[in-house]
Amino acid sequence: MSQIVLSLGFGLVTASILAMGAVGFTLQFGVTNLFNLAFGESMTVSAFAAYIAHNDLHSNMWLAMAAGGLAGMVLSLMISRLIYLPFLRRGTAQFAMVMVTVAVSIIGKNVLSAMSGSGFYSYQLPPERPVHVLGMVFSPRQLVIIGLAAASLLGLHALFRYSRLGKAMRATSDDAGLARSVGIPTTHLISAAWLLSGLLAGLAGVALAMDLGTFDFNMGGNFLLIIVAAAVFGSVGEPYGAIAGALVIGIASELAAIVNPELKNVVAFGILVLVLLLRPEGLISGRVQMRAEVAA
Amino acid sequence: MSPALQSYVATLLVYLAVNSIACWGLNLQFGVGGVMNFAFILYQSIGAYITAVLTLPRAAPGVPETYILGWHLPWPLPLAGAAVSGALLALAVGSFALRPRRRDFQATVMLVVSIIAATLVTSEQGWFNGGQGLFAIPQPFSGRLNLGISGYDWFFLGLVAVFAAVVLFFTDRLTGSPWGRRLRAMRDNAEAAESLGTGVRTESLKVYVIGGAIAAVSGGLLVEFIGAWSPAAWGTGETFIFFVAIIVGGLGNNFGAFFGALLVLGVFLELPTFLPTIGSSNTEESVQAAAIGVLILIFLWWRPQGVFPERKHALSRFMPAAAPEPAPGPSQPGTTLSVSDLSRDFGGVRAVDKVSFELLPGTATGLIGPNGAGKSTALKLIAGALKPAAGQVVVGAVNVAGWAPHKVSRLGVIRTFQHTSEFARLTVLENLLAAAPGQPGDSFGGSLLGRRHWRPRQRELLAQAAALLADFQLTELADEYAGRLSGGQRRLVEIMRALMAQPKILLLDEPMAGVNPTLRLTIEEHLRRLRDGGLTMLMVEHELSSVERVCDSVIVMAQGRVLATGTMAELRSNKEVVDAYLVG
Amino acid sequence: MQFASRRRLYFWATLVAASALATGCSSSTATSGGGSQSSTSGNYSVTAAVLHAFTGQNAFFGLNAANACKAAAHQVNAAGGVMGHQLTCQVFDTKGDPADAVPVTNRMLVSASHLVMVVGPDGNDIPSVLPLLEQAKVPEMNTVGDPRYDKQTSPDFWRLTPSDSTQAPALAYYAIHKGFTKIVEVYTSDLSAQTTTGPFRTTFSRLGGTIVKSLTISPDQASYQTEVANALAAHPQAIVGEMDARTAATFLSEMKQQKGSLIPFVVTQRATQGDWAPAVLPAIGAASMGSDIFAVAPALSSTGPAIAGFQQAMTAVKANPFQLKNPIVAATYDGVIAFALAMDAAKSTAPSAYVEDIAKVARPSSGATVVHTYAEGVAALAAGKAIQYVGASGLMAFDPYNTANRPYAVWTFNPDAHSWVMGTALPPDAGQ
Amino acid sequence: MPTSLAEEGIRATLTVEGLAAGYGDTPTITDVDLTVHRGEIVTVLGPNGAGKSTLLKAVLGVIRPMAGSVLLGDRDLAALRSDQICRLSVGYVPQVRDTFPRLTVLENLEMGGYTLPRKAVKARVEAVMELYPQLKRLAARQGGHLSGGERKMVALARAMMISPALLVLDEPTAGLAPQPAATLLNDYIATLAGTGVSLLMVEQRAKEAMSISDRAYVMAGGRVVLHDRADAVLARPDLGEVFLGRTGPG
Repeated sequence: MSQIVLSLGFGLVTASILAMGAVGFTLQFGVTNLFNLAFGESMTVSAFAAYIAHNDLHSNMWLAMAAGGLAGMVLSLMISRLIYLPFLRRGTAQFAMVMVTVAVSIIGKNVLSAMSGSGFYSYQLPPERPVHVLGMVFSPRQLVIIGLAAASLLGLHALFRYSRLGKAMRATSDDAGLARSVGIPTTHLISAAWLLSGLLAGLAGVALAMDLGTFDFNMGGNFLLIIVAAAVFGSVGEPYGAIAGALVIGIASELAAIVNPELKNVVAFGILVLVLLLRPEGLISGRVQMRAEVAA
Repeated sequence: MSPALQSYVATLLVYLAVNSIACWGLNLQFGVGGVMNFAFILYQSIGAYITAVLTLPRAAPGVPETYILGWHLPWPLPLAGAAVSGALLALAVGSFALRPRRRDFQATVMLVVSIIAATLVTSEQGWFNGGQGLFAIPQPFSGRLNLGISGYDWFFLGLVAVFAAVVLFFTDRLTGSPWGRRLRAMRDNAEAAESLGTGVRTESLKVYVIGGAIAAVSGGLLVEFIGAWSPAAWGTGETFIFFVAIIVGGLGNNFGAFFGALLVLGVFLELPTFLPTIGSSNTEESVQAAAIGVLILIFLWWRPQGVFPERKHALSRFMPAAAPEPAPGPSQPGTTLSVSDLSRDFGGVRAVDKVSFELLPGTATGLIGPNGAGKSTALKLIAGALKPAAGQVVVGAVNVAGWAPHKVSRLGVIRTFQHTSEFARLTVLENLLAAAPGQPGDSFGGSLLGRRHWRPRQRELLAQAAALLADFQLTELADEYAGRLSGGQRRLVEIMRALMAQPKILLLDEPMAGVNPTLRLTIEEHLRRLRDGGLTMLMVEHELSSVERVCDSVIVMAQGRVLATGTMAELRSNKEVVDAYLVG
Repeated sequence: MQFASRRRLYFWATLVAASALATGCSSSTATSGGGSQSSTSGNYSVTAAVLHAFTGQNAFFGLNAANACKAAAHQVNAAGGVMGHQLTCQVFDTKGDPADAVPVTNRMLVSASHLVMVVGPDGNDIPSVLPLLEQAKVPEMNTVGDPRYDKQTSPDFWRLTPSDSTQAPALAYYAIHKGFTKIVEVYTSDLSAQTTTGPFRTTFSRLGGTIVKSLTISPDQASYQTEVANALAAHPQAIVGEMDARTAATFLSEMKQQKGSLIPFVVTQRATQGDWAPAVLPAIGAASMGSDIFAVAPALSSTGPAIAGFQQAMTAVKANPFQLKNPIVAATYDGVIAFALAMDAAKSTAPSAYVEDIAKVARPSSGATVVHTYAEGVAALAAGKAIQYVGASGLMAFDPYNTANRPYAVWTFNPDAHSWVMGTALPPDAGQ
Repeated sequence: MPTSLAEEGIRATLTVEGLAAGYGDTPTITDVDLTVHRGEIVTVLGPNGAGKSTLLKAVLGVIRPMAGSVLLGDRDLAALRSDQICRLSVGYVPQVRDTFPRLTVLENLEMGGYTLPRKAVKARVEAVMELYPQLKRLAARQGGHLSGGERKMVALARAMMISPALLVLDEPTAGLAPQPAATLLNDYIATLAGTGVSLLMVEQRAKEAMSISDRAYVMAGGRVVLHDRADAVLARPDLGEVFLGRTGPG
């Protein structure tokens, strides 16, 4: 029993990171209908940006994380404006768009590899005294990551619920044509969604790099699939579904580790396959918006 | 050539052949069938593993190597086993991975399956010796031939070339057959294909299984050549290399797939190693890989159809030139369609509310009413595109309420779409042929029997199509891609396509929208002739003059209900009906 | 149509031009072994091909082997080359993929001029590459641990480091020796880990130890918290096993975070590979890295002219500092020199002629002159003496199946010098 | 408050001249002239497919006119996107997809006021709620979960958020039962004209629409076939034929 509680706690840490990533992934899907397989590279770039801020410029780790978030935003906006949008405007088919994102991912990963070499990087954070909470064990940093994830997801919730920007983004995602007719400049709102998704990618990337201890150019790519899995699990485009997906996959894989750590992936992905078997469009079957409207 | 150089050349050619086979398999799945198989490398791999364990003898005790089977079968049985295993795996995976309708969702599921499989194969040492993989797999006939160093490589190249030729012949036959046409139609517009009797999930599964078997054979040949296989040989990323190959080469074109295999796998991955070293070895490799990414972007931007685009199947030259036969009537008389208490709601709003009517063979019925009255919804409910909440749809004596659209259409209930739904990358003529049922080559087996098997029937159909095209004045455009036509022309294609489908009950959703007045008359003429030939017809149309000219009786719907039924003249004097239009 | 065919023409033209360019450049790929380039004109140089993964997760194999080869070539060339021929090292990337390795190997056989030996390949590639090398009769040297090669009979296969089947007993021996009788066994589910676990279990329980828990973990996970908790819950005296660099970094840092400190980790020679310390050190900190990690890896001569020559040559080819004290790099370096000496002994650079002499020049035998450097060896051979080469990696006695079974030592990490330091040498038959 | 053209007192709010528009390369409507004066309700009638919706889309910048001009006051709308046109004080109530389905009613209204200064929105929402008191009860419901009549009211209220100079309504009563349709037209739309807003409306329920309109245009086959005062149009005996099967009035 106590082991299950313990693992729940560990799963919570993983789930927090996954949730930030999955919500970021699902967010830009919701607004742009694009299955962005280059999302992982945004995470890696952010982890490196934070590395430069923390290890080279000696900033505080949390400031460095902010720098990582910023890097994620800039990169995300750049990729969407320079590559994805032109392709979408051309009316590139859905399958081809997936290949476009794959190409961007390949380019990103290899440019990173050429720049960083094959070595490993680490924030070299000093050890901390573990904290016991309700039978679970966390390091203070992990508590901060959980808090940060909770805060950013709540912030996102608040943004979408209470701010004009957030509501306008939801309106754009709901019906871009109608949004334009009430005076919402939808192209700017779509950029805002990319920025936000980049920010989440950045935070998730830095948090993941912190949690892993060390990272290299491959980090984001390695974890992309589990993030996509969480997003697909909760129906792509549905932020709350993505959070649910992150929690299920994060916790399930830790619980699986109690029984057979070798099959962590198999269990996590097996759940995904099962969900898709029962509900082919994911947990919350969202309506799928026409991409053409976004491109127009 | 020195023996070493000969070996090298032979090796490259073997790889080219093996990769071409794989690319043809993927091209069949994705280029022809539209199935985005992101687990492709898994099928190559299962073929390699199964070939290995069928070739190898049972693992000797004491040797630190474990694997299943170990049947020590003579060549070429292991390859046959590989094909079967690839097909079975594809059947298993496809039966659930093809469930989501969105193709990128399907792709994600397949990617996930591929990763799960890699994890399992690596950790389950008992299957294929885990992470270390299998080695010392004997090459076919290697003990019995004495061909020298490079001689065997040439011999093996010969073997692979035979397989490649067979696979090419086989895939070309499939692609060029009526069945291949059906698959391409499904690729272009799944919904429309479904309305013409294609079971999209079943056909996708078939092409997935065939492609899986071909991929497995390619893997089997590869493992016979290199003698070893392990998880390191099939990283998930390798799938994308195959995708790059067929996209660059040209989707739907077997020569393009071959060229892609040559370019991406042969030239692009081999060539950089000849380039002078810049920086560290790692940097150099990264730059090369990044260049592959750039290549993909360049191709998708400037030449999305690939170097060798899909070949246009220009069939007009086979059409009988002179004296077109009279336009086809339905081969069998129509069927009674009776609808009773049909209902469906959307989010609390009753779109169709207890609608009942009966249509008899040889009659044409109009379905009119103000916008939002539920006319199109009713049509979709009859055709199976939407599932009714309640009520019956009886075709002849069969209640088809809740049936899948392709099953309904196989009873002869053919529907056209409100928004044009042509198969964009098929020619006009192919659009017509794709709809015709009862083609001997319109199945996996039939397509394999070759042209001689299905050509007679196709000739008949070509004659029918020629007559239709002449009537609709589209003969000139027979070989044009349907996607390139104007809106009105596409509408005509859709109507001709529906007529080719030998309907017993024809459901038309605004057939006159966007059609000029002259052509309207032609369409009306056709519809009348079909009606007189015994067809049952239901037509949703806003152009009431056309309704009047074609339809015997007219059903008026408003707010989901049937408001009135009668001839147009009767309705015009019916106050309630006029009010429905004027008042609501 | 006209338009399309013209485009097609451009395409082919570009393709042809590109391939012409490629063939033109292909002759310039050989990289020199560094050092003195005193080859007399008209005399050709001979090639050692470094056939390894240079990209992907196993790229460090290639980087280690390439520098070892270059350093050895530097030594050989400084002493006048092999029978007057300069030795050069040329790199071929297998990408760590057995399927990709085959055409690469064939290309190597074509393009390497006067190919006399192959350095590599690694465990992933050797199953598909070895048959080609046997066919071409080119001897290769490797450091793979795969026990399937323990009884192999190919004359072209030369394993410079012991099999995993002897490493595992050494691991068990050391754990018991250190007093760790109650341990948790942790392996990542990858290639070499799987070959170690079986023999380890047998030996460890034979020596009286208890494995309280045995975990096989999947590599590249976001967290191993549960696995760590699981391991710690069994209260072991030590963790024994093998993990790749990335997994070890995450696993150990999480252990440190949960427990506040590390429990001793007795790890295979995987830890001494180039990527391990750079990944793990920052994750767990210098203090833990120095005091809690014990790597059981082949022993290296700690002093003497052999190691001095090795380190001097490595420095000359600008090798990474950690490679200077790495047993695998040293073994590879010794392998290249032993092969070169075998050529001198056979008075031929033809592989078929000198393979017989590889074992002879390294074999301990009465009456043989022990030499520590290539120059000494050439001089002794010139004087007509039988030699025994004892290089930087110490004694390299090949068994009848061409595996050099060497003694193991315990290596610990010195954070200040940023390198592994050899400690206690284990008896040659440790755990056997 | 944005300076609305209504306040500037320009006589004709909307002037459409020689307009041709459509999809692809063939125009669906040709040579359409139309004006809406300040405070006027102008209704466009016509059978399905007559080109009414196309006309509205061209006016609103959803599709680009192929020929002719669309002037709001003296400002040419032809080159503007729909979000820019909205900022010129043009409100729009679409026929279908008229509300944001996953936004609450309150949020729908707030989005209607997107172009207003932030501070003004709250007051304006309250003002609009006063106009349509039933909305208070529905404020927290999602747009997609409303009945047709409620949704239309929300759409109308949302369009009123900017106090538009011109309000464009595309078949506001389509799909509504007679009672809610009548309420919508008589109680909500008719009263708007009194507030100084000009209305351009496409409607199928000719009788009821005429009763609240000042003038009407009848379209058929992509052209304006009849233009007169509303009561005069309704009095035409051949009106039914225009709708049910003839392509033009006698």
